[in-house]
Parts: sequence; C-alpha cells; structure tokens
Amino acid sequence: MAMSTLLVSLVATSVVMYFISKASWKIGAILNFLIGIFLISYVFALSTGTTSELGTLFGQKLQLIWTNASYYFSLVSLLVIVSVMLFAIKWLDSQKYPAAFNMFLLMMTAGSLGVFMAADLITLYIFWEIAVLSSMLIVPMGKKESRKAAVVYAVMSASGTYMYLYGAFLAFQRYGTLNISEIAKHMVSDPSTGIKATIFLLLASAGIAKSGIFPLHTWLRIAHGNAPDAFSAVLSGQLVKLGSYVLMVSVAALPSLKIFSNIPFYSGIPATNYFLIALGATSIIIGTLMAIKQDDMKMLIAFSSVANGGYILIGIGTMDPIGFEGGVLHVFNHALAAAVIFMAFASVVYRTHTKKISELGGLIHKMPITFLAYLFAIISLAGIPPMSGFISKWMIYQALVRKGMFITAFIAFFGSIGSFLYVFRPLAGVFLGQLPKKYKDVKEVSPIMWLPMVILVTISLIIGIWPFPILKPIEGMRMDFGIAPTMKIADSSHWLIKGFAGNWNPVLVFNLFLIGFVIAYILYTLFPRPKKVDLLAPHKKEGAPINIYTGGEFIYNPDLYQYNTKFYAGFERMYEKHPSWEKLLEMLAKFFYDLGEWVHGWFFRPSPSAYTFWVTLTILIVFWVRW
Amino acid sequence: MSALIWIAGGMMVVAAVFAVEAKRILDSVIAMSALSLISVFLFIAMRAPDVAITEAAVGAGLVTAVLLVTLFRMKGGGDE
Amino acid sequence: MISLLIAIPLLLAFISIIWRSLSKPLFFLASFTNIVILITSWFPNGVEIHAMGNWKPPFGINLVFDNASFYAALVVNAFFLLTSLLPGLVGNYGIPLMLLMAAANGFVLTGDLFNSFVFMEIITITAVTIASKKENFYNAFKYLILGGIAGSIYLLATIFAYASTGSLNMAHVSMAGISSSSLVAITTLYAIGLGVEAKLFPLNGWVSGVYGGNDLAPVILGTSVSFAALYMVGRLFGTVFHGNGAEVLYTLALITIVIGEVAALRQRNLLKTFAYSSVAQAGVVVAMLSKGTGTAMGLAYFHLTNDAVAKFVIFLVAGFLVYNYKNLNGVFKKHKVLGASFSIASFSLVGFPLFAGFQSKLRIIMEAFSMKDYLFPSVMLLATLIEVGYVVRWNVKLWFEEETQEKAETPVIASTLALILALVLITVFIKPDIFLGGAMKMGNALADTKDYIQGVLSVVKGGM
Amino acid sequence: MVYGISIILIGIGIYGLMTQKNLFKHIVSLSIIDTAVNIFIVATGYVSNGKAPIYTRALPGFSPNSFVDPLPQALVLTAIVIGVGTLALGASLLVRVKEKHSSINVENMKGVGE
Amino acid sequence: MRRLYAILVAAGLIYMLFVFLGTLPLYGKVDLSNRVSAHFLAKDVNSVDVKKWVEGDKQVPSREKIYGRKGFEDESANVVTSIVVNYRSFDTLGEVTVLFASAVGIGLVLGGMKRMGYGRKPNFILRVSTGILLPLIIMFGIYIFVHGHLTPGGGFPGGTVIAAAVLLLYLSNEEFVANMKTSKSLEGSMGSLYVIFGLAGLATGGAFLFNFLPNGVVGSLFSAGVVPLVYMTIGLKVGSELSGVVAEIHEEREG
Repeated sequence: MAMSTLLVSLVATSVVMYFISKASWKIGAILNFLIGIFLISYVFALSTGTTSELGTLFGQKLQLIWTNASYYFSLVSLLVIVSVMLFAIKWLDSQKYPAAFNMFLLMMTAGSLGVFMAADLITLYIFWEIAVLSSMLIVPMGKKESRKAAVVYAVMSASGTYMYLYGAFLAFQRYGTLNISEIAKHMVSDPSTGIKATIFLLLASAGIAKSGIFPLHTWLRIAHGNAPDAFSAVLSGQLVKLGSYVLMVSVAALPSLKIFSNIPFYSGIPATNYFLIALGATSIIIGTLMAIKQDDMKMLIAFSSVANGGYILIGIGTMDPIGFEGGVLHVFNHALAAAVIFMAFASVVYRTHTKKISELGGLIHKMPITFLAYLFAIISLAGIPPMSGFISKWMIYQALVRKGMFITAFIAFFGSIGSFLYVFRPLAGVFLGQLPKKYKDVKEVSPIMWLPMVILVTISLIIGIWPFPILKPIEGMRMDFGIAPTMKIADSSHWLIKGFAGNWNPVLVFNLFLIGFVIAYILYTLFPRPKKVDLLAPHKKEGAPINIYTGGEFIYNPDLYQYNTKFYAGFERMYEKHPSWEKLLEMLAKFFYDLGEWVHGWFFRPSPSAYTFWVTLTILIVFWVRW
Repeated sequence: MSALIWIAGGMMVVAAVFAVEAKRILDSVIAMSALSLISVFLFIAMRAPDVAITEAAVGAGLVTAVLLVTLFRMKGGGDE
Repeated sequence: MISLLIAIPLLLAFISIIWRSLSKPLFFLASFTNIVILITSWFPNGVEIHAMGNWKPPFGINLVFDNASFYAALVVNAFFLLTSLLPGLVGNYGIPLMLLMAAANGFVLTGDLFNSFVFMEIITITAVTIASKKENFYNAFKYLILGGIAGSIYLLATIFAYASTGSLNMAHVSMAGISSSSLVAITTLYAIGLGVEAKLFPLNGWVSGVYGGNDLAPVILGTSVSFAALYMVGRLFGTVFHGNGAEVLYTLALITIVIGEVAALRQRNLLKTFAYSSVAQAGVVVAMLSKGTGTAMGLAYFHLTNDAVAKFVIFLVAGFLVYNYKNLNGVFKKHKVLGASFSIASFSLVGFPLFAGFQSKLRIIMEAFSMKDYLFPSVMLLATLIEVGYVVRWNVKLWFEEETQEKAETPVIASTLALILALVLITVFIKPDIFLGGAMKMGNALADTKDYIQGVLSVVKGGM
Repeated sequence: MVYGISIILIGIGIYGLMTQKNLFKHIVSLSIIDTAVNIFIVATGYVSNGKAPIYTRALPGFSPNSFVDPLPQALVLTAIVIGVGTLALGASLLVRVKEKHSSINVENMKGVGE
Repeated sequence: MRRLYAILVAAGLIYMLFVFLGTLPLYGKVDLSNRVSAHFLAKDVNSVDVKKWVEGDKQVPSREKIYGRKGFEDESANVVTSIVVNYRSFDTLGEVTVLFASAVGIGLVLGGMKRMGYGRKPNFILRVSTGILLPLIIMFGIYIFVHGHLTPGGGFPGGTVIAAAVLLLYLSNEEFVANMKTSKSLEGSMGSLYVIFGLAGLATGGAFLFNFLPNGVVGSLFSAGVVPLVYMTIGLKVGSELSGVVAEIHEEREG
C-alpha cells in the first residue's frame, strides 16, 4: 500500500471507527489496536527513499517520502500509540465518550504519521493540523478543567502553527518551492541572512509550541494535566514529539550549520541555533523547578515534559554529531518513559479516582505491577543507568562539554538532579508510605492495562542494555542530514558508544548494576522487615478522632500530617515568588479580551448616534488621506 | 430669483436646525414638514415640476401624516 | 431570460400578498425557478446583456450577465433555495424574502449605478423587516438608520458619477475619462456607501445586533446578501473604477479583520460571536478584492463562498440552539447531527485541513505573498489565531460541558440540510474546483474591464 | 448656491443623528438628509434658463440645453419614494420599540445594550 | 462636549462635500450634450450610434421636434415621465417594490388587530366636509396619474393623494376600518400587473418592460403606448399600498 493511500484510508477509517465504536466501543478499541499493530508492521516493511504523492494543492505536489527520520519517529510514535490503544481497551469503560475517543485517536495517528512522512512544508502542515485538531478534541473529554485546557492547547498550538505557516509561505515566495530538501538547497545559497533567519525561526516556532519549549510551554501543564488520563500518555509521549520532529526539520533538515555559517556565535554554533538552545535551557530550568512544586501528579510529569523537551532541543540544536544523536535518542527515551508514567497514573486514577499526590499513598502493595512499571520509567526519565534514559543524557552532556558550553551543561546537570527530586515525589507519595483507608480495597488493574506498560518498560530496559538497533536509524538520519557523515558513534561490534570524554559500554554497565542489585536484594532479605502501623486506628469509625496525638491534641485531619503533603516545602519556599510566565500569557489573552471590550465600548455602542459619528469620521479620515 | 432662493435656503436651514434641536417631537415633525414644503419651492425654481408635486404630496404630506400618527400612537413618544 | 430572475420573485411576491398562505410555497417556487433558469444558462463565458425595454446602453438600464454575475447570482439564489426549504424558519417572512431575493438578484445583475442603488434600498428595507423578527426592533431600527445614511452616501456617489460622466451605465462610467479628483470623490463615497452592507469597519455596528437578534436574519443576510454586497464591491472597485480607492478598502479591511475577531472573542452570545466572525471574514474578502487582479478576486470569492456555506450551517444551528435552549452547555449531546455539522462548519471557518476553508485561506495567503504583501497574511494569521480561540471554546462548550435538563425536538430538515452542507465543505476540501472554478471565472470576469465594456456597449442584445 | 444649501442641510442632518438621544429625532434627521440629497440631485441637472422638461403647446421644439436635465429629476422621484418607504418603516419600528423598551430615548430605554 | 464633536465632524463633512463640489460642473452651467439625457429629451435614443457616442463623438440631436406630431420614439409629453416609465422603467419597478417592501414590513412589524382611536369625537365640520371632499380628492388623485405622461405628476403623487383620502376617513370617523383584504388584493394584483406588462414586453419585443403598445401623438391622452397604463397601475398600487400603510399605523395590538 502506498503511503498516500494508507494515510487517506486511515483518516477515512477513523470516521467509520466512530460508527463501529458507537455500536460497541470495545470492538472499536480492539480494531484500533489491530490497526496499530498493522501500522507497526507496515513501518518495518517500508524501505527508505520510498516516495508517494498525495495529490496537488494549488499547483504544488503534496509529496510523501520515507526517510530514516520518518522511520524512527513513526516507530516511536506507534509504540506509544499502540500501547495506549491496548491500554484503552479496558480503560475506556471509565470514559464518557469512548466512540469519539477511538475515532480521534485513529485520526491523530494518521495525522502524526503524515507529519513524519511529509516531504514538503504544506503536507507537513496539513497532517500537523489533522493531528492537532483530533487531539484537541480528545482533550476536553476529561474533567471540568479539561474544557479550558482544550482551548489553551488549541490556541498555543495554533500560534506556533501559524508562525510556521507564515514561514513556509515566506520560503515559498522566495524559493518557489515547498519541498523541504529543495528549500534546504536554496537556503544554503541564499545570501540574505535576515530572511533565512526569519524563515528558520518561524518554522521552528511550530516545534517550540508543540514540544512545550519556553515561552510556549504553559499549555503542557494545563492540557497534559487535565486531558483524559490515558491520552496524556499520548500527548506527552507522542504528540510532543511532533514538535521535536519539526524542530529537527528546521535545525537539521535545513542544514543550519551551513545556512548560518556566517553568523557563528559560540564554538561554531550559529546564533539562531544558540537561541534555540537558550530556549531549551530555559525550559529545563522552568520545567524542573515547576515540576518539583506540583501536587497533581499529571501536572508534575507535564512539567517534566517541558524539561525533557528542552534536553531534546539542546541536543539537536548543537548539531554536534553525538549531541544530535543524543537529542534524537532522548525523543525515544522520553516518549516511552512519559507514556509509561502517564499510563501508570491512569491506572491509579482508574482505581482511586484522584490524581492528587497528597491524597494517595501506599499503593505499592495494591498495585505492584503498576508500581514496578512506574519505577523503571522514572529511572529512565531521571537518566539513571541501566535504563535507556541515561544513554541519551550522557550523549548530550558529552556534546555540551565538548563544545565548551558550560552554562548549558550546568543547567542540564541541574535538570537531571531536579528530575530525581520530582520523580521521587509521586513515587513516595503515591506508591510508598501509608495507604489511606478508603483505598484499602483497591486492586491491581487488569492485564490489558498493565501489559502495555510492562512492554514499554521492557523495551526501554532492553534498549538501555543494547541500544544499537535504535541507534542505527539515528545514525542513518545523521548521515542523511550530513552531520559529520564519516564519524561512527554507535559501534555495535565492540558494544560501545563512542563519546569524546570516554566510551560507554551499556552491556557492561548493566551487568554491574545487575550484580549490585543482587547484592542489595540479598542484604534486604537478611535484615528484619520493618513493622507496619496503620494510619487510622482500625477500631475507630471513619471521621472520628484518631488516636494519633500531637502536642496533646487529637489530629482531625491526618492527611495534612502525611509526609507527602508539601513534600518539598523547604525547597519550594526558595522560589515561591517566582515570576510566572503562565500569568504573562494569561495577561496576553486577557489583553485581547480587553481589547474586545474596548472595541465594543468604542465602536459597537447601542446608540445609532455613535455609528453615525464613526461613519462620518471615517469618511473624513479617508477624505483627508486621499485628497 | 436668486434672492428668493437665498431666503428659501435660509428658512430651510432654520427649519432644519429647529427640527433637530426642538424640545418637543411634534414641533420637530412640523419643522421637518415645513422644510419639505420649502424644498418644493426650490424644486420649482429648478424647473422640476414633477419632483415638486411628488415632494409636496409624498414628502411633505404623507410622511408628515405618517409620522404624526405614529407619534400619536406613542402617546407623545420620548418627550423627555 | 435573465430578467426573469428578478421578475419571477417579484411577481410571486405581489401575488402572495393576495393569498398570504401561499407565500411559503411560492417562495420555494421562486427560488427553485431561479436556480433552474441559472442552471440552464450555465457560465455564459462572455458578456451578455439584457437591455430593459430594448433601450440600448448607456441610455436604458441593462442587466449584465457574465461569468461574474452568473456565479454571484448562483450563490445568492442557492442560499435562498436552501432557506426556502426551511418553512419553520421562514414563517411569515415569505414575502420579504422573495423581495429580498429579487433585489439581491437585481443588485447582482444590474449594469446601472442608480439601479443598483434602488436594489440596495430594497435590500435594506427587506433586510430590516427580516431583522425585526422575534421583536428585535431596536437593532432593526439601528440597521435602518445606518442603511439610510449609507443609501444617501451611495446615492451621492452615484450622482457624482453621473455629473462627471453624463451616464449612469457602469460600463460607460468605467470607460469615460473621469478626472482623478472626481474619481477620488466618487470612490470615497462609494467605499463608505458600500461599506455598510459589506460590513467594513467601522460601518458594521449593525451586524451583531441584526445577526444576533433572531434566527432568520443571519441565515439569509449573512450568506446571500453579504455575497451580493461583496460582489458589488468587486464590480465597482474592480471593474468600474479599476482599483481606484483600493487602498482605502485595503486599510479598512485589515482593521475590520482584527476588530471583528477581537470583538468575536469577547462575545458570550453564540449568534453574535459568529456575526463578528462574519465581519472579519468580510474583511478578508475585501482585502483580497482590493488587490484588483483576477486571481486575487477569484480567491476572495472562493473564500466568500466557503465562508457563506459554513456560516449558513453555523447560523442555522446556532439560531436553533439559541431560541430553544436557555443554557447551551453540552446541547450537542442531544443533537449530534447538528453538532457535527456545526463543528465541521466552524472548523472550516478557521481553515483546518479536511475542510473547505483550508483551501481558500491557504490560497489567499499564498496569493498575498506572491504579490509581496507580507502584512495581510500576518494580520490574517493573527486573526485566525483568535478565531481558533473562540471556535474551539464554543465547540468545547457545546459538546463537552455538563448538559442541562432542557429538551427540544431536533429539526429534521434543518439537520439534513446542515449535514449536507457540512459534507459539501469536506468535498470542497478534496475537490476545490467545485467552488474554485466558478470563483476564478468570476474573479477574472471582474478584473477584465475591457471585455465588460466591449460586451455592454457594442453588442446590443435584448433576447430572452 | 443650491448646492450649498443642500450640503449644509446634510451636515445638519448628520449633526442631528449624532447628538439627539430621541430616536424619533433620528428619523427626522434622516428625512432631512433625504430631502437635502434630493435637492442636491436636482441641482446637478439644472441648466440656467432651461425649461421644465415637458413638451407643451407653448414650447414646441427641442434644441440643446433648452431644457433642464430630466434624468436627475426622474432619479429624485424614485429617491423620494424610497425615502418614504424607509421613514414609514422606521416609524413603525419605533412604535414597537416604544412598546418593548418603554421609551424611545436612548438613555431611558430598558433592556438595550449587549 | 458631545455636541462640539458633532459640530466639528458635521462641519468636516460639509467641508468635504464642498471640496467634492469642485469636481462637478458649476450650478446651472451643465452641458446636456455630454449626458445621456440629451437623447432622452430629443427622444432619439434608438438612432444614436452608441459606439461613437461613448467614445466622445457626442451627436447633438438637432432634429426639430414638434408638439402634436408623430415621430417620437416615446410619445409622452412629459420627458420625466418618459424616463421614469419608459427609458428607466426598471428603476420604477424597483421603486414600486421598495414601497411594497416597506408596506409589507410595516404590516409585519406592527401586526395590529384592532383600530386605534384618537380618543375624541371628530368634529362636525370634519365629518361633513369629508363626505363632500372624499370623491373630489379621489378624482383628483386619479386625474394626476392618468395624465402623468402629459403633465407633471404621475402614479406616485396620484396614489398618495388617494391615500390622503383614506387618511381623512380615518381622522373623521373613529370607527372606520379600511378593508384590508381589498386593498391588499388591489395592491398585489396591480403589482403583478406591472410585472406582467414587463413580461408582455419580454414576450413581444424581446426585452423586459418593452413598450409593446403603439405610440400615439404627443400631447394626446391616448399616447405613449404602455406609459399611461403603467402609470395607472402604479397609481392604483401606490394608492392602495399607502392606504394600507395608513390603515396599519392605525392598528393597535389588542391587550
């Protein structure tokens, strides 16, 4: 099947899927999953360089091309989406709009694949909008706040998208083509730096908005935090990666090093790229600091997505061979980790109906598999070996150190440390600690729900040990984009990843960790178990004073005294009065509303007199100008 | 003739200002009607008998009548 | 033959004043006949004229039937036909609608400046009548006053044109050498006179009140009449005055776009929101028209057609909702078909892919870029951004908010119509030529002054 | 001269529309503008020493510029009637406005605005 | 303050129009030979070579036109009438439609049921003189529109005069209610008749509103082909229409 046929039929199928799901959402969900499996096999079978044509739009051919980048990004996306599709087969019974969810999920898949396949800017835009539109319609299916979230998401995304569109047409107007590779050629030979930089930044802004890079990051918290729980996994794990893809296109597919070779800024990195790197670094700081503060576990991970988006951008932005590979690999790692984390949260919410960390606790015994999946995912997210998350971060650090970008490197390290803090908070608050009494009957979720998490975690672990299968397309991509094409980084025959300050042997490291783990487990079994004390006295009725005393007083609200309320209070106090970018954007939105009020007050008055006045005044102004 | 037109014009302007600024709506309508009637003179001066007769019948006559009747229906309208 | 487009609705309107109860079927009959007449004379691909009373132009009044007026008449009558299928909406207003149809056809077809003024006044008066439905008297009155002023200014412009050329015939006026100063006077006055019907800022104060006041007015005024008015903008400033005064229109249009969207954003009333959005879209169209080339004008009318179809659906649905529910939260859960049509239409308005608006919006931006105009696309994209805000907000509110207990019966015909039009919007995305072909022909016909003059003044053809 | 009168009248009418709070005055002002525009139109067709455009026994023949321009007069006939239509509709709307909002003074009307 | 702004803006408008006035020919100094109306006056539109005319070769009509003879293409002595009802008859159809639309609109807006009373007894003189004047007024109205093509006046003033008679009836009699059914029927059928005249022209002469009747002699009552018929139609229509408007504004909604 040609790629164009596939995409068109996927969009069409999604509409059919609505009616199937209307009859039985379960069949719809299963069909969705099967289609997802088919798509993965399809992606594996496709050979790079395949092209396909979608049709023509105002005289421009809409072309699709299958490259290493398409392969890599599609694979990552499909892994996440298919897991969520599997997850949804059971999870959807807690949802209000299962049929529409199925439809839009499939449509979004088609849109995302189209983005990765697009060979020209307009095709990319079309599928981009399809993905945005369909995901935007899933977001408000959540709780009350999700309605507002959808609007914020749509507007933020649109602001980036329309800048992109402007850039695309600017490029078209200047170079007469929309094809990405041809634009790249033209841009290299174009002498005008100003226009090139404008086009570059405009194109990148779609990616900035989508992958939640500062200053357009605020929608992540609202949208990821309030979207339907399982869909947050797709949002954070997959949709955000569309942004990374566009960033990669604008930085690497349009060879920024060559295009902007006349404006080097710092150790060979052009000013434009450095600007993006600075944005990425800012995102890391903001994402990390804000994530630490969150009590809502989904918002917490949403902010961590902001920070990780920053890592990806920094990695790609350096255009250093190892940094680039690190950044692209981080796409994979973060996608899997975020997807697992959100699915784990979805499972918790599915059972407990709350996403407040301070209301939860001790679920480790009730939901052990979810806990384990979560644990491994956060290890990967925090970048601790032996999970794959470490490798990408290590590669990014290597590049930063080599380029001598110490401030950025410092920020990246800071982000890593911060990530330990914030991923530990839900771990401690949700899974460890005391189990509130009301959750004493909570059960592990069904296998259909934990299976996708386990699969993803396993993949992540395997890649952490043996990253070469995934590094292969990344290396191919690097060759395609012509970033140090002679250099070889992944050396699978020696089990090595070659860095500048040393090589990394993932298998060896894993074995070391395995040994360490075994020793730790032996020590654990040798020492006596701690004794468990129930937080609520078992013989008391709920709500009655409890026989926990402090300072001679009864404690009426044990939740407040639970240690995961205000988990990092001391640390948070350090930046309590931080300036809020979110507020600034809200002010911007409010500005438009106020402008509306103002316009309404001035020009759309209830009395006809005012109209007459404006009509006459306009005539006079026109007269004055023209006469 | 020219002087007559000037006088008529002056009267029309006065009538128009009065029609616009009059306190009572009734006065205003009557001033408007007067304005229409004077315009009939202008039309005749400009050799437009057809227009004059139409303006006299329609503009000055019927419009005034319609406005007066509606004014009556509104029981004085917004004489505030 | 084309004079029948005006004669038939008029005749039927006169007849139905005698038998009032017949007005609804006669309205349907009139619009249906008109569409049949138009279809039998598909795209003339030349300029045909119909000299009224066999008085040849520039002496007598003539109707001009070329690709431009054909396409405009087709769109205008199509929306009347659609409206006539909705007896519940038409109510007692069959006669004003028939008159409006005759006037809109006349406005589109006429080749005479004063004649167009007469038809514009009929449009104003019938539109005011329609606007006063559901006791929306005050807004109708405002519209009447504003329309009256605009009419006077339009008339003054016409007289200036007559005094400086000695003719009222558009073709003759366009070829007569008008001195540049009187051209400025004429185009300034016309820009303002037409600005009211074309919803240009700041002459559009009536729009929200009239469109937001009842269910019938926006459906017909926001589609047919708006198309006719914007057609006249293209005809006058494109064909007759060769783009003189275009910069005024361009500036006003850009302001209109921003103001319209901003005002729409703050609106809490569904109908009024989209009334303002229709203002903004008119701004987009006028900005494109002011460019004066055939392609630009064709794209403008392509966009306008898409917008009109989308607005028809939106206003139809919104009118139903606003007058049947007190609380609109989640109403689409009860009316899924209406909801789907509304969403499709509103997304088409924004220009999301898969829907018709995408085709026109992108083409317009592209055309503007190719004319080295960087300001207009950025204004348009900014406007679209705001549009995304309120369109998504309304869609989310109407689909996902907690619903209330209120209930109303789903109108079957309206749902079907809305759904069909929504599907049309999707089809246009796939095959834009459905609208684009005609619109481009229209644009080219409007830009081709020479052909127009040639057709009107040298070939005198009465003919059926 | 006649032009001047009509232009000033238009100005007064516009002034009335802008300042008056009573909606009835708006109709009156609109009517003033209508009349003024009509005078303006007829004035554009005036020829000094021209005769009224009617063939009579006393004035048997045609020669250039012996008549005033009849076309503006014909237009004005139409314009007058159109003006009547507008005003009558406006007046009847006002009747209902008064019933609904209990006043026709912009400042005292109830339930208007937004 | 508001007034000041208003005065300023209105003064600006006046100034603008005065400036625009400079683009017009001076008052009274119009050269008709540049205008289409020269040929309306000479009534030789059909003999003009349009191609030359529009290109600036104004063919000044010089033919002697004699009152009371044949040879005109339009026979109404009143040139304004010949323009209104013949050369630009389509405008007039529009004009009739405006009035009709307005009447329909008023009917829909007011939608009254019961007659409004003036709350006082009409005085004796009014009542008696109405009885005497009424036929005279109506006669006068009819005269005006029947002679529209010969003398000043025509369908519109004639119809208005008839409506004035109806108004008089309303004023003089508290109980009087016009028969709306008749007036509507007259209005509708007369309007239709006008369109049918137009369609007849289309059928016989190939153009809408074509003058399909033979012309007579300028100055006689039965001349100018379809013009007097159309003016009568218009007169009756306007008369019934405006009577309807007068009746409608006298109607109140019950309750």
